[in-house]
Amino acid sequence: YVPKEETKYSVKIGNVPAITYAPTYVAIALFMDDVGINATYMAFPSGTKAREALITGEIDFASLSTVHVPIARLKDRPLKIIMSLHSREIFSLMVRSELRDVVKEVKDLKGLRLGFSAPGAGSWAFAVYFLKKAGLEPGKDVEMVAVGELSTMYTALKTGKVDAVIAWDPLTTQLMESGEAYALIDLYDPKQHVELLGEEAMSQVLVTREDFISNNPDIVERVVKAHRMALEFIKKEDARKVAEVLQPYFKGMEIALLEKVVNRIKEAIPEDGSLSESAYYADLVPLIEVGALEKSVSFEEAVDWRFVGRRP
Amino acid sequence: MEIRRQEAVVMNTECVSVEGLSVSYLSPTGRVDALRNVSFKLYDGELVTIVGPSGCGKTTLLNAIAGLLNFRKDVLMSGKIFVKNPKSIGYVFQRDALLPWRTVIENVTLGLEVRKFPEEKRKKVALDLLKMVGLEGYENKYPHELSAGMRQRVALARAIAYDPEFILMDEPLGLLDAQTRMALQDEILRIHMKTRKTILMVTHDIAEAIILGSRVLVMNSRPGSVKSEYVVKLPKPRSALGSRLDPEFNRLYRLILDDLKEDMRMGQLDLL
Amino acid sequence: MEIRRQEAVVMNTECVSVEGLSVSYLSPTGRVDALRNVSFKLYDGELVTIVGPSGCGKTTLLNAIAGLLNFRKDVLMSGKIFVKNPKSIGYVFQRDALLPWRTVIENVTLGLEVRKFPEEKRKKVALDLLKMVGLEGYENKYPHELSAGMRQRVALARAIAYDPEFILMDEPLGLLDAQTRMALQDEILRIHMKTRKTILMVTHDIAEAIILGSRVLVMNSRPGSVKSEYVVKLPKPRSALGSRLDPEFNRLYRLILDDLKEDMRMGQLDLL
Amino acid sequence: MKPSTSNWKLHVRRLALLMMFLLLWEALAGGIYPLFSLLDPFYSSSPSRIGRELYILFFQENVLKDIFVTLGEAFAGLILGIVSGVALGLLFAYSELVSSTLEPFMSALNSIPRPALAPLVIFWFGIGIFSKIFLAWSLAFFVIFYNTYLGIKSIDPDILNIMRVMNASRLQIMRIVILPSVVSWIFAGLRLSVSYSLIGAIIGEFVGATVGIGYQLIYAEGLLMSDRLYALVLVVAIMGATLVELVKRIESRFLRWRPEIIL
Amino acid sequence: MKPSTSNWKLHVRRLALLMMFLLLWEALAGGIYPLFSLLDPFYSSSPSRIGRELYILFFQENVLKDIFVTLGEAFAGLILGIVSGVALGLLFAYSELVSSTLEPFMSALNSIPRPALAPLVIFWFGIGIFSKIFLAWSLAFFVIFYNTYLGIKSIDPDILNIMRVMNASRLQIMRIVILPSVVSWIFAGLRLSVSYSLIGAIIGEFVGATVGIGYQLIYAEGLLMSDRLYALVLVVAIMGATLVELVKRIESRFLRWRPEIIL
Ligand SMILES: Nc1ncnc2c1ncn2[C@@H]1O[C@H](COP(=O)(O)OP(=O)(O)OP(=O)(O)O)[C@@H](O)[C@H]1O
Ligand SMILES: Nc1ncnc2c1ncn2[C@@H]1O[C@H](COP(=O)(O)OP(=O)(O)OP(=O)(O)O)[C@@H](O)[C@H]1O
Ligand SMILES: [Mg+2]
Ligand SMILES: [Mg+2]
Repeated sequence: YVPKEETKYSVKIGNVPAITYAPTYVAIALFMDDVGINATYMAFPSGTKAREALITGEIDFASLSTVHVPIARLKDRPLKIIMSLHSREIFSLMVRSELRDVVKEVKDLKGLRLGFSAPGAGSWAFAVYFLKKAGLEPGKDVEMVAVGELSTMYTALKTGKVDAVIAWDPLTTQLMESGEAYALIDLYDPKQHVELLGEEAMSQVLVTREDFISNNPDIVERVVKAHRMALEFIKKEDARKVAEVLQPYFKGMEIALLEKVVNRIKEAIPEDGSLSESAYYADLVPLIEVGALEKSVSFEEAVDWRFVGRRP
Repeated sequence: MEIRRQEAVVMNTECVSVEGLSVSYLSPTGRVDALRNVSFKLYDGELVTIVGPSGCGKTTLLNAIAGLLNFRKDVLMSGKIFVKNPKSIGYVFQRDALLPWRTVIENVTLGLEVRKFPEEKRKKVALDLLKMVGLEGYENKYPHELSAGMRQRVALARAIAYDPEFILMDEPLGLLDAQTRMALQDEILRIHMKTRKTILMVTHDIAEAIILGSRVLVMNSRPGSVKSEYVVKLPKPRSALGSRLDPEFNRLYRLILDDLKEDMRMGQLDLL
Repeated sequence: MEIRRQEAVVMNTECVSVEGLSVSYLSPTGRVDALRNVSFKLYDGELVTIVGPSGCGKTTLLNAIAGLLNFRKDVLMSGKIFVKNPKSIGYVFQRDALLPWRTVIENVTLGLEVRKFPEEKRKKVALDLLKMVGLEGYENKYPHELSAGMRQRVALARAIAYDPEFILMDEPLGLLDAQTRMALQDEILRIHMKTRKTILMVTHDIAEAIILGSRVLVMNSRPGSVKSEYVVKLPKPRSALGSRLDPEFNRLYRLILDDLKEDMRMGQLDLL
Repeated sequence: MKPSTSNWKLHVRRLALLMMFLLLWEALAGGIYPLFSLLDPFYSSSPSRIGRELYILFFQENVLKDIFVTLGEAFAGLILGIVSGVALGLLFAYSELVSSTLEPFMSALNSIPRPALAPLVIFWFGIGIFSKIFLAWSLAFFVIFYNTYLGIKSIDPDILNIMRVMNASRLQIMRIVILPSVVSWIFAGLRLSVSYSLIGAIIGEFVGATVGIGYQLIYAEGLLMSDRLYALVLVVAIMGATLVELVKRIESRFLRWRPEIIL
Repeated sequence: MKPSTSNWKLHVRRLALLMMFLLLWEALAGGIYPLFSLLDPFYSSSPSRIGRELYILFFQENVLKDIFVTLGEAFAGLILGIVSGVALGLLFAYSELVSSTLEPFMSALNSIPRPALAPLVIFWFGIGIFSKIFLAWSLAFFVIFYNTYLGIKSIDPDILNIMRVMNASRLQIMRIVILPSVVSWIFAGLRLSVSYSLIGAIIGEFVGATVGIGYQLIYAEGLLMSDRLYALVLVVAIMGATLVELVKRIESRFLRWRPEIIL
């Protein structure tokens, strides 16, 4: 353990409640104090709102999907990725169990309805990407429905209002556990990940503003440190223990389910949060390909690797 | 009470009978006994008038007979009220109660509309009546464009229009000038002669009460009750101007005025 | 016109003067000429009464003098109106216009409140006036709990309460029974004698007009104008009952009634 | 009632005001003299940027389709809201038993934040047009309901009495007295309901939509297109204002009998 | 005004209705006889599940703090809404020039879907308490504004006239006549505004929050906890109903002078 820091700083960290942000939760729960940070946590109903709050300076850090940073940079909002929190893309293409015999691969979705959260969000970009890869024209061959966040997504799938969804955890795990849906694409499966995106992705990242970095490099340093300790903790400890740490943030969720999800994502927790150029572009390509981004934003521009180091 | 119901015997059926009627208003500001133990009868075809001091319960009595007090929660009522044909009542309210969003003619035809008369029939009746009350040419005005007296005349026309068997009138001519008033008194007499409707009319004008009524009921106040009854034996046909010259008119006028004055002396207004 | 302004010469200052006043209402349903070329004067301390057929423009005239027509967009006015002290006017409206959410006493004290009198003073004045109009004990009732005549008396008390120099009255006693009415006529006479206020009063009761007024203005209708003026030479102090016995009263009564009747014959109501 | 010149003046006044506002905005955003710019045009946009976006929306992307879809949903919700609001308002006014018992439940229902209802709405109504109509209705209904109900309580009792004396049936009383009396209250409610039904439809489009202004709005928000966001908000605002003006036209027909008040 | 027995009966009636509804719900969700279950408890939840969740919320998680925070925001927005709504309503009623010119702009503003404003609200007000108060205000304001404005138009002109004759100042006319006359309209508006200010505060919390019912809702939704979602919605509904009942208590004091109408 690192000795407790003398001076304390107060920062605000926000995200959309999701287990893929486990490193942030663990960092807040266990390590922020040690590095001398007084962290206030803020919840947002969608990544776009968290991103807006970060841009306007209402919060100092956000754990976000990578997609938000290049989108913001193209609009001259200088956000910077300072650390990777997840080395797999989180999305899965889940199909209703009733269609198990009909839909065996992505191109069988032709004529059906696919739900995603909202246009402009990561799930939308990947929905389009998956379809295009399979030679389908989104909107034409497959009806694209914006169904909002997880609970509406779940309802829409279960009631048959959509036939498939681009889901993320805990929905993915829950659907698989209950057998209500099966995964047509599951990026937690290393094989599929390699096939679609390559070895590694950089799907969830810790983000702050450029001006915040230049004004408070010390604070950024400390927050990153706490996150790295959290990564280590999650990697090292068993899922049960991690789940127990997370539980206060996921009140009302069964510890067993939490444990399962932790187990599932553990694989994707990066060693040290270092920033890989190839992983970054792996995530960017689909976004550009589907037109969510007008043009590419270079690794150098989107990322500040001074705190965790860079890899090719 | 003076000579009682002499003409009454020649008439046959009771049209209205009120027996031991008491009415109290309950309100957050206290209870008010408006009527106590009021009893009287009206026979078919009679025109009876009521006079009494302000606030003695005349309007309350008319409302009770019209059945309107049943729609209130804050009223205590006891006693019996019989009305021969409660579905065929006309009522000229003291405050005109015209429907402000309806034109004059639409107000007058209200009762006919309720009784589902055809459009042209309604219009014809209404125009005749508006002419009678001197409001020709005003049929398409809205009530707020009329003077108070004009509104009152519209209300009178409205109550007669659908030809009810029994008409209650609460000071129907109170806001009219002497001249218009006499003209309409004659009109009421004419209608009554012709159709033999039963009419119960409240008025503050003792002369009007005598000229129109076959009987005059005098009420006293706090709580209100019928104090005396005067049978008016003026020759028929009567008229607003002519009947005034009859010595009987003068005799009754004095009697009723004294009767009212007596009440006043014991009552709330002791200024004379 | 009969003998003109004889008493008037002994009075000094003009309190109100109306010259060539014409008023028309413009409404979507058409234009109505309510007054045409009305001229008259009121001198300080006079009590003048107005009679005229229903709808001839009496209320319009009073509203014009009170300055209320200026607040309407649909009125065309021409001519001159002078009021000596327009800030000290009292007005008894024809429809009582009580504030329904205020109790009786709060209604009576309204003018005093506007003039920022202290609370106790207001209360004292109001209670005295309520006693005068026979409504002792009703001070905490709401207007909807009163009979029509009682409301009218509250409105009368309200208009007097703040001691205005000049009082307009639009049939202030129209809804009262003969007895209460006479009592209040005497009361008005008494107040007028004592305070020498200037009063302009509209009434439908010719007797009332004569007994109270030092002059009686008679209006005719369509469009309304002052047709004649009668100076009343009854001895003072007058009283509601006593003055009726004077032969002068009878003479004037006949004259004015005929005057009105004439208008009627040419006017809208041709039933007599 | 008023001559057309005054109407003409009115429009000029409105336009002048709008122009002034737009000019000021443009100036503050640096669109007129770039050095003088107090507002960051990213967040505050500027009339010229919004104008360009509107051009794109209308001439390149056919936003009209979205407008009509949203209008249709809002209109359906509004009509249902009026009908059910008036009906339930009447029921509440007629039956003391119903109203006293159910009143707290009504206010409870109206307090539910509609966006939080989204998962349930999808469950009940799917993601088609019905969920949008439902949300539009759920916002339009309560205003009409309360205004009808409370409007009835302020009817002149004497006018009810005259109908009773004439032996009018309940239905006749309703048609002849109650409905005309509450018309002014209903129209007061409509000014709000019209806007609310639009909002409801758009909130509905935030979940489960493929088309409509709401869909366009989340799209613009997701891709951080603030000019477009402003442009779309403007489109909605103009839609609302236009509809309310329409309602006022209709109202003035109904309330012609009422004397004008000048303060 | 009514004897307490009838009040007692009323509460029994309400409770009985509520119980019946809850029992039916529980039964349909299979909570009473598991084989007879028509509703999937995931999206329809059930009273017993909600009850358990409420227990957790109140006794293990101190949701009271969230309730008070949200209430505080809503209340602040409501008060501001009342004050500004009445003030602007008066201004509109007094000045024909202002009202005729600005009316369409008011309805345009009111038609803006508040949730879509989120990005702009963050920019203008941050995500502290002010953004919540602003949204609560933005919903509460318009109802009060329109009701005040239209209420004034239905004042009895004779009552205004009597004040003028008495030479009352504008301020006195406002205090003595106009405000009391529009009280019934304002209260009609309050029944809606109270609910809307709650909704506004919660939508404000959706913009980003650290505490409050909206914060709890975001969580429940993000983590797919439908029972908790229901429980929270219920909490909001009860808050709304309680506040509206409170408003009605106050209203009955103000409107004591008004005769009751029976249809
Ligand atoms: N709604 C009410 N609530 C309480 N008291 C009432 C109500 N209506 C009338 N009263 C009281 O009942 C009594 C009789 O009133 P009513 O209106 O019947 O008198 P009235 O004889 O018609 O008087 P007027 O000649 O002045 O019209 C009065 O004392 C009045 O105060
Ligand atoms: N607001 C209005 N709009 C249009 N016309 C009106 C309006 N008010 C009054 N009038 C018309 O003006 C004329 C005079 O009305 P006014 O009320 O002055 O009569 P009045 O002499 O007071 O009658 P009454 O004795 O019946 O009270 C009437 O013909 C009436 O129809
Ligand atoms: Mg009466
Ligand atoms: Mg008049």
